[in-house]
Amino acid sequence: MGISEVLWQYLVKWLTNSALFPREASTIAPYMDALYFFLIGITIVGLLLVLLLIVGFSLRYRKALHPVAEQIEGSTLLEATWTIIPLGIFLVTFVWGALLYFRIYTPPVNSMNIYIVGKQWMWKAEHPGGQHEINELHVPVGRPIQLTMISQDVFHSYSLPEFRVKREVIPGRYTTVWFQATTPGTYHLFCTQYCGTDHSKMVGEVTAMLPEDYKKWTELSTSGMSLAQNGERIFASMGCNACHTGNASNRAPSLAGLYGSKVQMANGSIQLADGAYIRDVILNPSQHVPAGYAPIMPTYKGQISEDGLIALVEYLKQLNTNYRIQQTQTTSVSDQAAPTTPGMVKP
Amino acid sequence: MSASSTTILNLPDQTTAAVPKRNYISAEHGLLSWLLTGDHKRIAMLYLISITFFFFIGGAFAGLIRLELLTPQPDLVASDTYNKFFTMHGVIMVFLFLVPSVPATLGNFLIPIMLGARDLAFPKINLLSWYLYLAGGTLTLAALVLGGVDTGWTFTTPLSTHYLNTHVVTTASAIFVAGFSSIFTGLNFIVTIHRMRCPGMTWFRMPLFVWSHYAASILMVLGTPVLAISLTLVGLERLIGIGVFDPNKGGDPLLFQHLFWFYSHPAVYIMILPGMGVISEVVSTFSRKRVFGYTAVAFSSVAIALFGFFVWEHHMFIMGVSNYSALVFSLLTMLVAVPSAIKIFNWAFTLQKGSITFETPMLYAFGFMGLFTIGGLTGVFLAALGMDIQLTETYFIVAHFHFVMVGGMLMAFLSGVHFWWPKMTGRMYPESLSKLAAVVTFIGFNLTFMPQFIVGYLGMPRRYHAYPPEYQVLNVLSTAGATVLGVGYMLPILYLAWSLKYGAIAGNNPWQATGLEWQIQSPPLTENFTEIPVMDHEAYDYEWLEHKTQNEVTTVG
Amino acid sequence: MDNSIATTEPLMPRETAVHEEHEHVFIPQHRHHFETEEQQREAGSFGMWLFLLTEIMFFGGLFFAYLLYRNWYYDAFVPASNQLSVPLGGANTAILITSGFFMALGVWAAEVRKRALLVLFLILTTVFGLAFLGIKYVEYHEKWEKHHIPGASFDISEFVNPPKDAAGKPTQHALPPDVAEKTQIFFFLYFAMTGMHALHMIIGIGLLVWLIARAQRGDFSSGYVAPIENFGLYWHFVDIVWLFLFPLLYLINRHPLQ
Amino acid sequence: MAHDTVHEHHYHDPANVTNPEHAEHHIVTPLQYGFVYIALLIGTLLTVLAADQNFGFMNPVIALAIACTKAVIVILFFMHVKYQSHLIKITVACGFFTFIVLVTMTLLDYISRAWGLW
Repeated sequence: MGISEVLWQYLVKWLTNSALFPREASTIAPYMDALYFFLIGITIVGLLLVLLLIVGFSLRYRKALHPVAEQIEGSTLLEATWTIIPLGIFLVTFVWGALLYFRIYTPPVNSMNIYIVGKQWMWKAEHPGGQHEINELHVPVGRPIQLTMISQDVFHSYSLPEFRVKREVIPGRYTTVWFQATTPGTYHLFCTQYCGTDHSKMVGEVTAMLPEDYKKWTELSTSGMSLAQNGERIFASMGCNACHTGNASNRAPSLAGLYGSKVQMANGSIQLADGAYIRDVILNPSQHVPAGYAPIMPTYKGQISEDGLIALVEYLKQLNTNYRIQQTQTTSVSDQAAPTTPGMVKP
Repeated sequence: MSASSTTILNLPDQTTAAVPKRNYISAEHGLLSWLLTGDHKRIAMLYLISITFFFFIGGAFAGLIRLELLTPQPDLVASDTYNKFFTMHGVIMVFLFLVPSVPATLGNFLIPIMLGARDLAFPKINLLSWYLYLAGGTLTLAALVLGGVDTGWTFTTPLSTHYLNTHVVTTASAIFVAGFSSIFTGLNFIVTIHRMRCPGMTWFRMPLFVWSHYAASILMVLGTPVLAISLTLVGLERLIGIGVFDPNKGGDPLLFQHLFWFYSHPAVYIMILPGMGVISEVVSTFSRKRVFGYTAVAFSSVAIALFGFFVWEHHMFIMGVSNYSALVFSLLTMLVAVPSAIKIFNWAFTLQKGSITFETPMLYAFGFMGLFTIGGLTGVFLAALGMDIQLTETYFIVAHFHFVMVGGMLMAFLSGVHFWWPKMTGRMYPESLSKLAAVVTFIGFNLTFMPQFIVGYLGMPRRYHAYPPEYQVLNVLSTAGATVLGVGYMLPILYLAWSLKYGAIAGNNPWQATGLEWQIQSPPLTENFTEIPVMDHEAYDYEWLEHKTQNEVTTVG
Repeated sequence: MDNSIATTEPLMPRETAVHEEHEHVFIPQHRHHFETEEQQREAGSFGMWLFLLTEIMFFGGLFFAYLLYRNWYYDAFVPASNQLSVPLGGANTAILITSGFFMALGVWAAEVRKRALLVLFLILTTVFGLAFLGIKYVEYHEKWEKHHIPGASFDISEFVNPPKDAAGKPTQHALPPDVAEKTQIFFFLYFAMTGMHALHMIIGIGLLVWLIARAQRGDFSSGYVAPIENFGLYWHFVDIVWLFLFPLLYLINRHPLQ
Repeated sequence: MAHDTVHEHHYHDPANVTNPEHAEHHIVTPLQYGFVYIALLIGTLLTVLAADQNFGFMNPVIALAIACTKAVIVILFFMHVKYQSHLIKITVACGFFTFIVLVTMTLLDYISRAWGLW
């Protein structure tokens, strides 16, 4: 067709640069785009209908052609039509949107969990395998990835436009979202909730890689200590093992196999021991006193950072036996008393 | 009926006509007569001047934002300054321009006359409302001059309470005070509409302008105090440092979001409903026809007001609210979209079998109908839960609410100002120049905000000082549009000021309209009517007007 | 935030034509833009009620915050609520009801145009209002001494190890420190709600003093009672807010140990 | 109270739009105020006594019920809403309805937050 090479390059660059919608890089993207095009279709149809009516009536009944106006009271039939039809369309949109919403915000069970900690003006990603990233995220293609996110200060919002997912990152509570990348490549990561001075610098890169590349990357960039191991270190240094020894004392319950179980509370309610429960027990222990125990656990608020809490959650997630705790128990109990947290008021 | 086939403008003979000697402007002289007036028409003029002043300050900030976004790099101003720009743009435009503009100017001026009353129920409280508005405006300017505030107009906690040391408390008290101005305006309207209609003026003989202001006033009175308490709590939390919204001390930041949006969504209906009232009047007058389905349009205003209180959580869909409440609020948001659709179609069908002419107010009304349709339908995008995940907090939202607020509300405000300018000042605005301004505004608007829909879906976040280079093409288009829009908004100020002195004499009923306000002299007397009229005809009764002008011609002749 | 009621220039009260059967009273302050005095009075009380709607929604936000945090931190709210003295609170409620009673009698006195009685009742309303504020000051002062005012100086030691009563039995459950911190939220809500209520009382008493002055001059003894009636609505509203505040703040759980 | 209910509702001229309901300006006698006053004091006493008994979760319900009845009494008699036009009655109802909407719709979120987690 005789278009010169240079012109062709420019056209391609111009086309890709001013695309009308982001690349579809996750399994949910086509469904989101389908709803988007459906709604754009409705908007165009609605707009054309209204423009047709207005322009048509204006030209047909302009003063020159139709000098005397005929008064029309109105017609309940017409009123009914443009109440029922929009309502019908909007309800279809509602159902379709709700299905998509529930699909995005309920992660599948087998998804690989990555923790995201948002703090004023940067993103920290904590992989269970011990990889720590700043303003970056490396994920394998073809596997559902669940992001468990929390903020250390203000509201942020983890937005991946190419994956069509976005979730607010709130201080004080875990929020989750999941996606499954389909095509390898690097994509945008934005913070879309205004969070202060450098809100626009809180951006990053998400790199979707083929599984084997991802495995190679994990080996290269590991910090040598997985989150669970880091959790165990914090568990010991904070003196948790002084009470949670696992043998039948009524000072503190055994934590082996706690994650995922249902815990009977002192006030009779039953709570699911998931990540949020464990985090809240560490920060506000006396609000989650299990049945048969006294509220003697001190609060660790302000002493363990969000990353530390994530490490502890990961540690408890894989803690099935108290064997290692009792092992370290015999060596450390002899020479050092349970460290008292500063600021703790003597009961 | 004037013979010309392109306009219904019917001006008196300019050689002999003059602005009537006795009118509300010439009734008293001196600054105090204006600053201590109880006359609703004078207060409307005071509001018009102060609102225009704040509109241009807010507009200046919009211009600065668009200038910064010309380039992907953050190179015009520092990040803090940019954050203060968009916060001030938001606060001034929302609380000091959009909420009061049509109700406080056109509403104040016209509702008593349209109802056949001499004045609003509480003239002194009406004046107090203007002074509270001024106090709110001065406090906002004080916050601006002292160093600005950079929380965004939404004051998201815990950012606004613990992580910023700019003038949050000053701005919060400014909005608290301006909120009371809005409450008192709403209160005045409700009491006047209920208690001061002239004999014969039943609810269904009132103009639709009054209906829409009635609905907006309900929202003002019942919604604004919740904003007042949420800003008070933010102020208390900053001053005493207690933890109502602070997660570290056990507070819940989402509680602020609930209280804030409980007002701020009805606020957008406070902004748009009066605009819809203006459009009903303009479309009916320039197509010489009664509004199609009068009762449907009237009840849809009230339906919007009622449903407006049930939908606020669609601003918080991704903020971790429970899935089940998200479902309920998404469904209710779909329901609140239906009355707007009803109104648009009723206006469109008012044109049918009419005798349509295309003066400036009608051009703005057409602009409103087109742009509000787009704005309204893009709102349905955001009400759909799944779609909201991709679209919230991006430029798609910015485009949506600018389409509804600037494309809808501001077009309606300009349409109303041009439509009632002869009644308010006794002078006609220059027709051709104002038509040009309307077209320039329409083009500038579309050029500014259409690209933002696209860049929004591409993922560009809101309130970003710098953005990835691939969005530059669309942002440059948007900034170009903003300059055209700026010109479009500058023109009316010029020729309307010019018309005060040199405009053609308008006479009582230049548009040959049917409203009570068009049957008295323009500018009206201070007491509006020499004796209280008796309403004996339907709202937009052109046969009655025909009959009335017949008698006048015969009796004089 | 002064809710100035439609104030009018006090004209000298002219002789009023009183018909026995249908009381068509010519009110001196009949504003020109109303058709009849009847219309003016109804517009006035309707406008006042609309203003009270904004007050309902204003306090509504606070009541919802109270409802939320009471459910979240009930254990901390119980001992914190027991810090408040019920006798003082109960006395305050009775005082405020009495003040409302005298205000209602004042409205009656204005309607039957007995100037002396009206002035007396307004003064009694003010006195009981001031008594209420006095007791409030005593309670606030006691919180000041115990360091229970929220903010930097808030001290939770009294909740962590509550004082023993004479028989050595603890009067309250001892709260672990992290739950004890949540008592600060109770005290914030207590000071926010009762403080906002006290602010409305102070505004009310300010208006009362002004109304007494005008009543003394006889403005309200010739049939024009709108300011008194509207102020009565405002005062009873403030009374209703306290009727809800007292049980919700003072009586959360008077028998914690059972 | 009973003697003047006879001409409570006399004919309103519908055409008189200026004030269609022309409410008869009803004066509440001090005697009635006395009864209301005593009722309120009894209510306060009742709520204090009820608080000292342990009704479990019913305590707050009783406290609110008593407070609501006292509030209704004050609104009807002290604030004369019982004798005023329908418009005022509807306005009062609107105010409390909007407050109920604020509370219930927001609680809808807080209550159902933990639903999906079991």
